[in-house]
Amino acid sequence: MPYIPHTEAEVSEMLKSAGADSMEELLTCLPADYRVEGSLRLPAGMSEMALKEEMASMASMNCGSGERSVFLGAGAYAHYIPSAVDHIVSRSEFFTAYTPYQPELSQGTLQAVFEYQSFVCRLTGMDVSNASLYDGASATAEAVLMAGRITRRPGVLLSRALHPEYREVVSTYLGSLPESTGESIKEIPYCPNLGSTFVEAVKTALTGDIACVVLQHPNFFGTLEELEEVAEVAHANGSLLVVVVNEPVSFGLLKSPGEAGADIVVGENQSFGNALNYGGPHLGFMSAREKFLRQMPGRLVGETVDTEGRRAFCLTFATREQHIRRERATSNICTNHGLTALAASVHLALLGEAGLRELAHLNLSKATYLKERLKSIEGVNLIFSSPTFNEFVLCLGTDPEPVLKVLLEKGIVGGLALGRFYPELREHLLVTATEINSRTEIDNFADALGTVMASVLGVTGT
Amino acid sequence: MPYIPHTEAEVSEMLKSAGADSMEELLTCLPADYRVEGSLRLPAGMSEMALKEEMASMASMNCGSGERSVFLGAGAYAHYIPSAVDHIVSRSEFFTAYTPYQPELSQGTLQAVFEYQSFVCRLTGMDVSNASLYDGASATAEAVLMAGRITRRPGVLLSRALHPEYREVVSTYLGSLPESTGESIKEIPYCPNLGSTFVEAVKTALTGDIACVVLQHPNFFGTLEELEEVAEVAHANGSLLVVVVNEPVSFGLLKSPGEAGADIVVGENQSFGNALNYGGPHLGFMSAREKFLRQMPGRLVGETVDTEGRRAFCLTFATREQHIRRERATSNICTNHGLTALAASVHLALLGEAGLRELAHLNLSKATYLKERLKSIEGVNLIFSSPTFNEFVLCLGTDPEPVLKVLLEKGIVGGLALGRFYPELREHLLVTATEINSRTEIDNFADALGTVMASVLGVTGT
Amino acid sequence: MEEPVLFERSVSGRRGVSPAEHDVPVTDVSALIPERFLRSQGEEAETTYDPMLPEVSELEVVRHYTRLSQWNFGVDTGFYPLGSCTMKYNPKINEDIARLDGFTTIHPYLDESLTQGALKLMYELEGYLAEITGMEAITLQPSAGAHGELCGLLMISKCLKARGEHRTKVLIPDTAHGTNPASSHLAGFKVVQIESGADGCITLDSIKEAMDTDVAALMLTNPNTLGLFEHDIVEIAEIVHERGGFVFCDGANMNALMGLVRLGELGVDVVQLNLHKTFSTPHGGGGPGSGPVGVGAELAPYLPTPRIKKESGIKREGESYSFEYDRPDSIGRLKAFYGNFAIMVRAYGYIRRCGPVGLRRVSETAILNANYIKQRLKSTFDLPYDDKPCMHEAVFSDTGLKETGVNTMDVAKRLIDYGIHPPTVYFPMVVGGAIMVEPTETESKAELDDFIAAMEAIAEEAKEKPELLRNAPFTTKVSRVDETRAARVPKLKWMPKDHMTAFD
Amino acid sequence: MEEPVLFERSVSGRRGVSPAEHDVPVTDVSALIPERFLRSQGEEAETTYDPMLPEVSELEVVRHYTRLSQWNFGVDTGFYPLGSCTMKYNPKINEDIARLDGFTTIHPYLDESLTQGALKLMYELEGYLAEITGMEAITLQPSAGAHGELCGLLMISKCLKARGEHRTKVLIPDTAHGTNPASSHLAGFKVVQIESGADGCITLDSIKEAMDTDVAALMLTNPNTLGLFEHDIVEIAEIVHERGGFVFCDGANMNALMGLVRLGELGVDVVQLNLHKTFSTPHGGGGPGSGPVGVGAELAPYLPTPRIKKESGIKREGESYSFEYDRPDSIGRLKAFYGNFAIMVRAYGYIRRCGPVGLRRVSETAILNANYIKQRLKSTFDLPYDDKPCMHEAVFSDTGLKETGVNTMDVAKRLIDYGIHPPTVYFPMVVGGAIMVEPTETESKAELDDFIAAMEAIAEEAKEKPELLRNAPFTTKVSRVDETRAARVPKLKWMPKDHMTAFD
Ligand SMILES: Cc1ncc(COP(=O)(O)O)c(C=O)c1O
Ligand SMILES: Cc1ncc(COP(=O)(O)O)c(C=O)c1O
Repeated sequence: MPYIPHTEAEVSEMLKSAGADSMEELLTCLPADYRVEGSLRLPAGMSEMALKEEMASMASMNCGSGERSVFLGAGAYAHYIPSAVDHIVSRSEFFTAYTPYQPELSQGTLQAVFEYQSFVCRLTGMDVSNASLYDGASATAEAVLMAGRITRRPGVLLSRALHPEYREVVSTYLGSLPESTGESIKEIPYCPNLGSTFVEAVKTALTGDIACVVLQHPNFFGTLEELEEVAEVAHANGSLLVVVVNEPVSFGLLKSPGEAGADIVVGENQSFGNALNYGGPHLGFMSAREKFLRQMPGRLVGETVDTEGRRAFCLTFATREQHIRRERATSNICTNHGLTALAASVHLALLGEAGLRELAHLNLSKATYLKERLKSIEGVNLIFSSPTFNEFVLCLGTDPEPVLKVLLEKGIVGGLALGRFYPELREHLLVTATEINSRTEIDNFADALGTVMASVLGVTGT
Repeated sequence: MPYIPHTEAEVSEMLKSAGADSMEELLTCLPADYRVEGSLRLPAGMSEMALKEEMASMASMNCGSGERSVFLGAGAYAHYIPSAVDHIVSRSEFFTAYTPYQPELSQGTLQAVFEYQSFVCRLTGMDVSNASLYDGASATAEAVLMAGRITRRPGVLLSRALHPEYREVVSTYLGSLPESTGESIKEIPYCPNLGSTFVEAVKTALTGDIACVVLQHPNFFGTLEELEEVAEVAHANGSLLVVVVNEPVSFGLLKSPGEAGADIVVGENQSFGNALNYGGPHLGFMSAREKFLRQMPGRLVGETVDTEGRRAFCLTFATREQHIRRERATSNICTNHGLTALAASVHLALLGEAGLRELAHLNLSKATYLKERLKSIEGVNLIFSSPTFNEFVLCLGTDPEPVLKVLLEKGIVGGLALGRFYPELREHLLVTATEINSRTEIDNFADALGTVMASVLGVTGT
Repeated sequence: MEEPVLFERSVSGRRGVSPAEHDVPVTDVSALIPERFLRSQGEEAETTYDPMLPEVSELEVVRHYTRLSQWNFGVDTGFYPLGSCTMKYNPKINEDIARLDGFTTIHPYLDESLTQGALKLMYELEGYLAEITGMEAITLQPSAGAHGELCGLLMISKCLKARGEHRTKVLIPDTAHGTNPASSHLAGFKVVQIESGADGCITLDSIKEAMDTDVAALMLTNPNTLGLFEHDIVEIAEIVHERGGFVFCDGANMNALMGLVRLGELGVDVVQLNLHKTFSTPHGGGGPGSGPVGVGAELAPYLPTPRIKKESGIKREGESYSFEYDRPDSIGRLKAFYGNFAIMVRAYGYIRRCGPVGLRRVSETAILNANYIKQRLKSTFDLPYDDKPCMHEAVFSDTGLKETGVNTMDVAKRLIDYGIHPPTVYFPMVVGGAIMVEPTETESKAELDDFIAAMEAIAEEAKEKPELLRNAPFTTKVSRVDETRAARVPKLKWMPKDHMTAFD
Repeated sequence: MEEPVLFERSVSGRRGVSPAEHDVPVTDVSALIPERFLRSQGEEAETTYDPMLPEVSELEVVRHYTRLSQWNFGVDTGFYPLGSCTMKYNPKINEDIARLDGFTTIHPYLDESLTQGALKLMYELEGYLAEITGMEAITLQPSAGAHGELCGLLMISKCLKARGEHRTKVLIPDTAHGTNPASSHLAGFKVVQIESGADGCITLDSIKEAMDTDVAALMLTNPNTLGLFEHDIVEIAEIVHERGGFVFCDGANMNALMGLVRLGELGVDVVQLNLHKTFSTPHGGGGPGSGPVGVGAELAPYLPTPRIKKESGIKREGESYSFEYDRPDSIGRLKAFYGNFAIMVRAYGYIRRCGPVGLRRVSETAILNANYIKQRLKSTFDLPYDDKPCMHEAVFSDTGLKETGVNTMDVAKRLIDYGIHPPTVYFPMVVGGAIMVEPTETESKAELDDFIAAMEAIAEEAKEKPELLRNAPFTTKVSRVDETRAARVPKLKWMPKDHMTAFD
């Protein structure tokens, strides 16, 4: 039996020590009438070799990014992961319990988390960061709840340019709250010319019951937001600015949200060291201004000393957490995303300051080149004029689905059709380029789209 | 610059400490007239990401065994490697210098080698094993040299059923010896009916100047050898029996060479834990009777104690080795195959006694099923009648090359055409099956061969 | 070896790995992005963030984390009987299959035709978990156990709304894990604590008493955190159902039940599973996990979107799998995309490898190992609940050690010196100085015997050299750490010495 | 943590991993194979071999080797300035590329049409190495440096035979690595030792004197094992050539020369390279390595078979690669199949990643690091040869420590307590109590400074607390081991207690 060490002789001996004549005797507390009859209806067990073959064949039913040119982003980004990342993260000493309960045996994890917190603070321009949350969407929901606890106000303004699935998650989290804060989520439109959140609309919506304004930056359309302007009006209203970042490579170029006036910065650090993995596990992060520390959800590691005065690390401010505070905790989160945070740390450490800047610049260059190539195609238009980072929106003037299908036949995944999330953008594509998209791939994409569009226009033309 | 940590500022500072004004000043001992002008003519360096792509594309120009059904063995065997093997061998603590000079910092490597030596002794039925040699072929050459040192006789009898490339290596090693032992290599024919070495011919050739008889078991044709009979006649003549095993999975079923009377057992342990890797690195092993210890080449680890009496391990009997004994050493080997030996140990540890027996049985069953299926094909004949383990020889009655070509088009690598090594077997194939060949693969092979043979016979028939 | 915080190794201008080549024209950033958006560069930036990220070489990064790893204790290092955590062996093969390119590189928004393998895997995994738990339907979306709890509670809430009922309370036993009340609160419920009975289980009477029309659900853990099977669960469930409530089972302890009983058949309406415990995936220093939720028929319409659908396609040969988004009654989404897929791959592999016979053997052996320890140690350590065999874990207390002056914490710290990770301590709170031992099925008798011997030796030491225990551990990189100071003088990130504020 | 020999963990009947399923009929072994061939089964076998292999669980195997690994010191653990070993950082990416399925699963006897990628890689690697060394042709076949030495010497021998000459001696400097004389002997030559000159290099005069018509070759190492470049190499080679001999350069120290000088241009006729040193592949506790050999035009016909050939195919588009077996003058084969391919993949990746500029920088930095240490430590430790800058390594001696009573071994052992792997000691033998420090280019200044500080501290300790050095190390799993006893009471394999003979 895989993974079970006992021989039959040992089982008998142990049963005897356990005071039982048979295994069944140990199971008497299970209700006799409800015991599973026979075996579970599951496929029979298999050898490791058979399993590996089975899984390889299942994996081959998917198309990895190696096989096609993929221009998808929208909250999950394919970046090159340096080899050292997985080698380090695979060291089994890092495979521990979900909580480093015993700091003496967990200094490695604890110091790594402390460093991760430091990285996040540096990137976001914030004072404190927690050890991780599940993902960018739930981190956004936690930030909204946190803002509510801080301001004791029920209302939330969500930018419509915030990732649509993040908006969904926020409303799921708020949906059942007895104060029915759920009902006071208000969506702020984006400016159809700029592609960024409509600042005037924020101003109008900022009433006395608004806990926070939530902006994504770069937003779901890849567009940069006017964080400073929004921070100012929010603060003037006693509301907080929550900034969501789900393409953190942008931190290498962009002014940090902290410098721009954000109060809480949350988002997704998957871009650092973590593969797409069909959507998870990714890496939610949260950082905030110092004064909000005690309202922060999730775990925190702090530096301290041991009995002999040596530097040591441990969990701290645990009184915010569920295992101490139970229903009065700042969140129910317990297991977080420790290993993916470790991967992010290693990637960031390998990049260093200059590396991150270069990587961000490279992403900008790739996306800019792609943008230039695509926008010169007849029938293809950029609709938003604000600056973008590594993704942007195209209007094709036609339903993108058949276009995507033709591209797919040529091995190109040409972006995300936005109609799925924005009925008003049903002729639009969100297109992303990162360092993994080679110039050749980009050129092929542009050529292929040119051909498709020509035939579409031809058809429409006649 | 990859892998070089210094910044420019550090380089200047260090140059200053090193008493030089420029890098060039440190290079003055190089002959000025012979300095490389400009750069080496090599492709420009590349990022890790670009390298990975480049290598993946190169690897994809090969056909891995996942993509075809491969029925090749002949000294290199595709076995399933349990996942834990590579996880353990990848632990970078095992990536050390070529010699564990400092036992205090190398107890892990040293104990692992000690255990490996123990495994080899158990499998081969011998008293002592060294830490590893390069591969089965060079191990065979070392065994022949060792037998010469022990017996002080110049002659060697090599079975013609010994792997042809092993025979080549033995003669390369012996070729330049001043005593011209090279000229006294004598080849013993195999019995064309049995497929095993012709024992009568051994008897005849056993003259007073013969140091050793070398048999492979199972031999190159997959056939079992009459070790006991040969041991008896060899010993009666004061010669040693060297047994070569290059499919060590057979140890799970077969009587150990030691029990059968061998004096030195060498060969290849690649089957345990090591991939085919296009032929290397594999894993040469050598074990022998206790009394030959001091003539053994290669490194040995022994158990001892530290200053406080605790169990410890260290290199021992180093006075046989080149770094102490220089030209009087038992061999020139220094760097051996430590990591591949570690992989073999881990695989053997995972298998355990019963696992190895089962694996051997499974290989026998697979090859037997294949044999049954193939031999029932019209025109295909087994020519050797002695028992085989996991490979065997087929006679097709025609040049196998075109047959193999047709099979290849169907994704089947149908074995090794023996004409390459044995002109007398130019219509013959060596066919191997291990646990990685599924019944379906075997059936497909048999069906395909049946079809090809039918058309061959059809053509020949008309 | 001391290993500084990585920033302290930084040398300005040093490079670790460089990003890929710039094979497209190098853009002029300031021409594309107005300055107000840009991170300041050069000197100014350096003084503010000195540096933003540490600048170290690849070798230094590798050494840094290699050393950090050496200060950690994982399951591969030694026995890890951390109660309620199911620290079993994480098969290496699972790491390999989870790293197959066809799984790691797929983008969640790829056309479904390009991800049939992933969808099939998820669909089948749902089926397996449904079979194991006896539930009607499973969602794989939640990211961890607590996330699953929230998911289940939101479904109950939504279902009650649909029924037109306004129930505000959730009953939770005093032995429950902290996430249970925290999740209940997050889902908008008030928590009512239920006291365990004398034998460590919930009593029928306490439920009868507490169960009124305000109660939305009873949330229990089975086996509970004392390692005991809630023997009255069937009757309890009947009462809760009769009075219009739901039974939520925290399934974190499923390692004891696979192939033995199905929760759904015992009357459970919702259960969350911790794939990262029972189904054996590593969760380093805090995850990632995966917390699927199983529900009975009444709650199924409320499952989060999307769902996975299987169709016997007409165009495509055989089956085809797709996401179903149109679920009008759903509570919505709990995370972006579709769940922690890489964890599901491991759990799927584990289930396929073990098969039904293996899974049952897993649970039986987990129970055997716990009972073995329980019986062998109960003459040395106090065992507050001992009426029946335990399930996957046994909870001891430190009351027997009172007169020696040492407590559970001291015993735990001393165990470290014996090369063993301490059990969970001081939880559940109903046991004074609890020592909660969950050996799991992957530990050999020899390993258990070593643990028992260590515990016995420590009990001796407690009498003879109590200061040894109070000062333990002695074999670790640091001795006991000053947790009070960490909270009093918070240093939550690294700062260069001259930038330190009182806060840093 | 103590970790017994694996046999001592064995429990009869336990299973680690099981082999694959028997999907074909289970054969009756005894019907297929007569009993005389079969290993005895059951009881009898158990008493002889009790058991043949240890029977442990997968988790136990993993823990066992994880613990063993913790008693080892690798480059990822810390500074490893083991002279003559070039213990540089092994890039992780090389491990990944060497594990690509398309490389690991290919059988050496596959039709060449199925291995074009592998053949191309080998062909190109030969070209790169030829360019780096300035040699005419390269073989990748030898398995390690010593194997390469043998290969080169056999070629010389064969070439001489072809010339009709009978030369029996090889000249080898006293600083040479032990493999040089051992390989010469194996190739049938007698060894004549050449003494180094006062500056640590071979003198022209000594060669003039020794070089007679009996000498087949001069075998030198350049840079030599004192870390010095043989400055007279060009003139020396001229003399050797004039008198009909060959110049063999042991290229194990190529890390100092890449992109700076080409050995071929200096007059070297044969050189072996250690891919596992210069080209950065891990070689745990003894390999595997790879020892390509480069030769000039005269020796090229004697290269081992097979060779790799590139053709601009007619049928196939572009180039095609194949093996060439028909080489009538070849010395033959040195190993089965084609060399240690997986090591070549790593070396190839390393060369491609670094490129020409990078490789030159590698050598420059290796030299800089060695000179930095040399200059900074020479006031503390005796430096016997100090006329010129050193190359990749610097050799100190312990003569300055004489009066303290401690020796090189004590210094080495004490370094361990500072978290540093000791340098190579007592080699080369021309230096009394040699301490041979090769830092390599991948070490940062900070790491070098730590080493220097440790060496200085130890020199202080030698004066003040010599017993500290004599009893060091204190931080390792074991203290100094009794090597004498290991040879006196040989235990070379594990045996059950009651089976032990005096020998075990
Ligand atoms: C009994 C019990 N319930 C719930 C949880 C919460 O699960 P998670 O940590 O995955 O959120 C845990 C453990 O963490 C647990 O032990
Ligand atoms: C100078 C020198 N020559 C030759 C060798 C032999 O190489 P290998 O150990 O690869 O056989 C070594 C090291 O081992 C060496 O340092």
